[in-house]
Amino acid sequence: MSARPRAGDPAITPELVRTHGLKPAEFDRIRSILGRDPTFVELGIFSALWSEHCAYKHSRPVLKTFPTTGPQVIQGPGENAGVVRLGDGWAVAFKMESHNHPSAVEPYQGAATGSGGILRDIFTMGARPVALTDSLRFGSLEAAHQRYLFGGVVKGVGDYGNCVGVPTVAGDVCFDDGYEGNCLVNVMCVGVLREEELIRAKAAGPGNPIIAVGARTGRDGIHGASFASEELSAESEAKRPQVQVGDPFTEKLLIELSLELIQSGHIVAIQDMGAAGLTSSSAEMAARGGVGVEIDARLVPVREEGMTPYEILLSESQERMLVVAHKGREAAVAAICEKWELTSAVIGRVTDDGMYRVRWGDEVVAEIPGRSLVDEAPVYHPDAREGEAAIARRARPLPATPAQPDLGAALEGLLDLPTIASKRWVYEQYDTSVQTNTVLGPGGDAAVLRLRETPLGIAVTSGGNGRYVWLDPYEGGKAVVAEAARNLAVTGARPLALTDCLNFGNPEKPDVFFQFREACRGMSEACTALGTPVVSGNVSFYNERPGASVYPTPMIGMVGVLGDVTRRVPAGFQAPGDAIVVLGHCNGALGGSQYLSWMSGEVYGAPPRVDLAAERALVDFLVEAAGRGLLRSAHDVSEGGLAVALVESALAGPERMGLRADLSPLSRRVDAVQLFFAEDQGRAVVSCDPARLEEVRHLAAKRGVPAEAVGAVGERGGAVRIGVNGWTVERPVGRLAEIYERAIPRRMERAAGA
Amino acid sequence: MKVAVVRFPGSNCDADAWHAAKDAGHAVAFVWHRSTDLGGADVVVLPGGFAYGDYLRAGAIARFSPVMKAVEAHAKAGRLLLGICNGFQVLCEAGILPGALARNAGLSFVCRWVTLRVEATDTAFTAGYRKGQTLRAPVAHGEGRYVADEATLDRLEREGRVVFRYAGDNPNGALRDIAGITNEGRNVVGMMPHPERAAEALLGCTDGAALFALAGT
Amino acid sequence: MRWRVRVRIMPRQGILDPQGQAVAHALGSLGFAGVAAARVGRTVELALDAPAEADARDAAKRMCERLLANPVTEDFVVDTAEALA
Amino acid sequence: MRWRVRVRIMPRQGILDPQGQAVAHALGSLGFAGVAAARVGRTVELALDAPAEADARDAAKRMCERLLANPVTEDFVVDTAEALA
Ligand SMILES: Nc1ncnc2c1ncn2[C@@H]1O[C@H](COP(=O)(O)OP(=O)(O)O)[C@@H](O)[C@H]1O
Ligand SMILES: [Mg+2]
Repeated sequence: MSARPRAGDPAITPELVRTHGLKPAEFDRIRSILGRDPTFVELGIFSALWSEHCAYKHSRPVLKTFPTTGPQVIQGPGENAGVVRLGDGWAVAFKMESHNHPSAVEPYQGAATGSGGILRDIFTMGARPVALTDSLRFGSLEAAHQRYLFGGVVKGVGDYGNCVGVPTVAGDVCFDDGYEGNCLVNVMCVGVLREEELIRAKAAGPGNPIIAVGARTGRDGIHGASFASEELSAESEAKRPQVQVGDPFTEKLLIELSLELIQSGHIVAIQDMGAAGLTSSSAEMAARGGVGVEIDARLVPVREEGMTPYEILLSESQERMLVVAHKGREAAVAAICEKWELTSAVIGRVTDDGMYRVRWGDEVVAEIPGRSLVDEAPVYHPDAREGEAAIARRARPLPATPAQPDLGAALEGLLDLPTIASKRWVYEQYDTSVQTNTVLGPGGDAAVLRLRETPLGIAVTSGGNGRYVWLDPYEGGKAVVAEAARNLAVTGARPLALTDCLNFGNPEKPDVFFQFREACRGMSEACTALGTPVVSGNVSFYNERPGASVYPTPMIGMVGVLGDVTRRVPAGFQAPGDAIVVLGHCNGALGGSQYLSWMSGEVYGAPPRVDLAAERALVDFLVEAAGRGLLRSAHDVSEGGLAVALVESALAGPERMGLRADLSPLSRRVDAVQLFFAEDQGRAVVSCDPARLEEVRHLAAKRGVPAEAVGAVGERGGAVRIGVNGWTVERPVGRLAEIYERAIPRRMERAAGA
Repeated sequence: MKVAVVRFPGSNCDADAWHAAKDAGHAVAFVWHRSTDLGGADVVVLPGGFAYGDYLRAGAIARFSPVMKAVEAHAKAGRLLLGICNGFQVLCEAGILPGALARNAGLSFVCRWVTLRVEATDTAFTAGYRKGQTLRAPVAHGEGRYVADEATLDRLEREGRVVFRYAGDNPNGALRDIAGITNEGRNVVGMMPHPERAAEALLGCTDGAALFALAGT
Repeated sequence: MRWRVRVRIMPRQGILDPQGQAVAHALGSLGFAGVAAARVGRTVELALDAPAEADARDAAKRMCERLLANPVTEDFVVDTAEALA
Repeated sequence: MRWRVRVRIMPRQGILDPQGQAVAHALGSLGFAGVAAARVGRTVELALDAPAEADARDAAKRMCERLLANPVTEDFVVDTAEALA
């Protein structure tokens, strides 16, 4: 029996194929797989599973080049999340995901459902979510619409995570014209599990029941996966009703339900119905297990009357899970669902014929060889060519630095940039301490959570500098990985592995694909050098509007481990009189820096080069120094350069302390502006008890890390005094705090408008 | 003592309260909201979270959970009852404590450390503190602005039933800086801040631990 | 018979309505002149089975008293009741 | 002339309304029979200065489009406009 069109189905015309985002050649391939024309339902299924979002058609060959293995890796890419060993039988599952397009259209729900989706990816592995992070990119806050997007996204991330009781502990936010028109919303979730409780989303056992659990299916988000696989346009604005609404309360119940189901031993596999809903979850589970499935769409609990099988299969209603149970355990599964007050229904079975079959009662509405949906998706090798403009941008010489620089005005100007300024306005809307594991919350470089009943700490960070990648994809790719590792290491954590979210423009444009390929090459090299394989990730293409693509932005979420969480190192100065030490080389890199764009209003030049061996040495030094209890504080040097890092160290402490520092000894080769604001990689500002300064120096020398004592922490509420080559900037710490803390709230107090 | 931590669908600080009570040396058990029996607990804790998603109003739906009859009886019998954050909201909605918790004046969810002044030490939960002592604890809520009519507020003050006040930074616009109150019998305390998150040195502060020690019993 | 009953629940006079204030302020800064004040409340729309309109209204009133409105902070009115198909 | 204009903003048909679902469910378990469905929306009550009722209504409509309602997830109606003292 083969699938037949249903009465009322539209005819399969070239136009219908086109609106399903399928190319003519792809349609031919579908016909040859089926040996006939697809039905409307089948067309919808192929459209979803062969979309960029599900099939990685343009990115797969490049992603294969990432290092993905290591002794710490339990599960690499290919599952709902990557899993890495922590020690003592404990492991972490983590993954990051983008929700850019939905957030650009509806910031609150777009961001909220992004959080919901990534949480489900984690607890379906059998891990309890313990932390969320969010990395966000918007255009300038001077525009009312950007304030609307930023405000809505932050509220969406917050409301969802707060309600489910998972702390949002880290993240980053940049505001740059390079993201006007297409904001980026990337959310990472981290979960904890016992190694033996890991469960993979692999259907098995012909005859085993397939059960839909959680929210009922409505008409929301039909074709969201293909929506995420095209450029935003007036047409896609008109597709707005596709945006889904999240229900974090149901999600919270789903977390508890899923973990209980996994522990009960009644189930074989579990997966969330995310992008492309029931279709992709069932097809992917079947493909992983090498089995067939048969689903009766009429048995799926629905929210609205009159839904067609097409709609039911492609709906992206949130907070739904698909479970494969052991035969005969249906009632036991139903009882657990009932305890958590969630709907469940047996909707199909695992089969042994390898077919992906959908029924509507007695009718067969789709019948497709299962493997073809997942494994035979088209793969493209697009042209890659760097754009002339990009080459010129990078080669453009930087202006000579002024002979009489006003370093104080520049410092205040940089602290007032929303990209650099305090993100307190953001993270105070997030519950950062629920679950009582947060040892270091937001405000430093990475968050640290304790792992209860063990001595271990888990460090998490996320972010990525899209400017550097825009200017030089290869160096920029290295830099995002290096910065993530550094952000972990300053807390004392050993970096373990990473997840990524690769946000790029239209891959069919050669210059965009060049950015993608080169950024991935840089990332891969950095991963290898730093020993941090890629264990999960996500690609988001088509981040553009007609005429412009966003900055190519590979976002990194990285996880590290502290053997002894009590040794964690905070970012802020702790005690007056402590010695301040600058680690790393000062080469004076101002290309693509915040200083340069603050001064000139433009982004150009060659970004800082990353010396991976030096990064590795710095990471090793920081981890060892923390483990030996040598450091009172540590903060890496990133956007804004050394002067900003020093001020941030002063502001991040329990009480704001002044400081005295002279940067002149750091380098004779670079000038005052460069010493203050260059964004050379591989650097950190640390403080220590003066009595241990020699030990710090000694260890740094052993590791080959340049270490220069530049001054001392000052009094509480005192002055920040930074000198260089005879110039001195001096400001009360309270004044700098005011600028740094008020930069974002001051702008957000102006009206936002859709 | 025997402590029962009630779990509503949507509670999310239940485990945190459990640990804080456990660390204080008590025998702690969870009670599911459908239960009508508190298992002979001496102390009942309604923990933080978003019971029933806080849909409609925080605590509005949860107060009708089956377990709440037993909780009311427990309170009426003069036994100890603590509502933290969402638990405080449930207690007000249920009329076990007067007043209501309205949307924060700043309209946003707010999570940060605040300073509290202990105003009443004649409850079992605050007997371990000195009157006027200041404590630090995090708040994490979107609807924490304590409101009541003037007569009720005056009465609370007169009877010494304001247990905690925000000192300096009032994060939600609560009237008269009220962060926590008690009932007439002083056996029920409701508070918006989270003492269970401030009960361990590793987490930065131990000021909240004394609340779970129940020195006054 | 099925009725659509609409109840309106507004912040009580004298209770601070920060949402209303924020709306009034935002409207002003978006350039809408003449907004003297704004208040934000809730509307609950119920599909109710009841023999007659009076019963439907009465039921809605009891629902407000019991659950939908908090008397400490809110006032309610049963706004409309209309027969549904 | 000052007007009181009331706008009602409700979740769009077909869009998930978890709050409405929770309310309907809660009313049912409180023993209110006959609640077939509930939806929860917002009411914004504006005190507006405008020359005539039509202007007041028109202004309210533009405010909804601009700020008060979210066109992606909500529908609005300008419900009543009445002259204030
Ligand atoms: N979106 C966000 N969510 C949560 N925390 C954030 C967010 N943005 C920034 N933060 C926190 O603010 C602090 C400073 O951020 P940032 O300046 O980006 O740090 P870094 O340069 O070290 O990555 C970090 O602790 C970060 O976790
Ligand atoms: Mg950093």
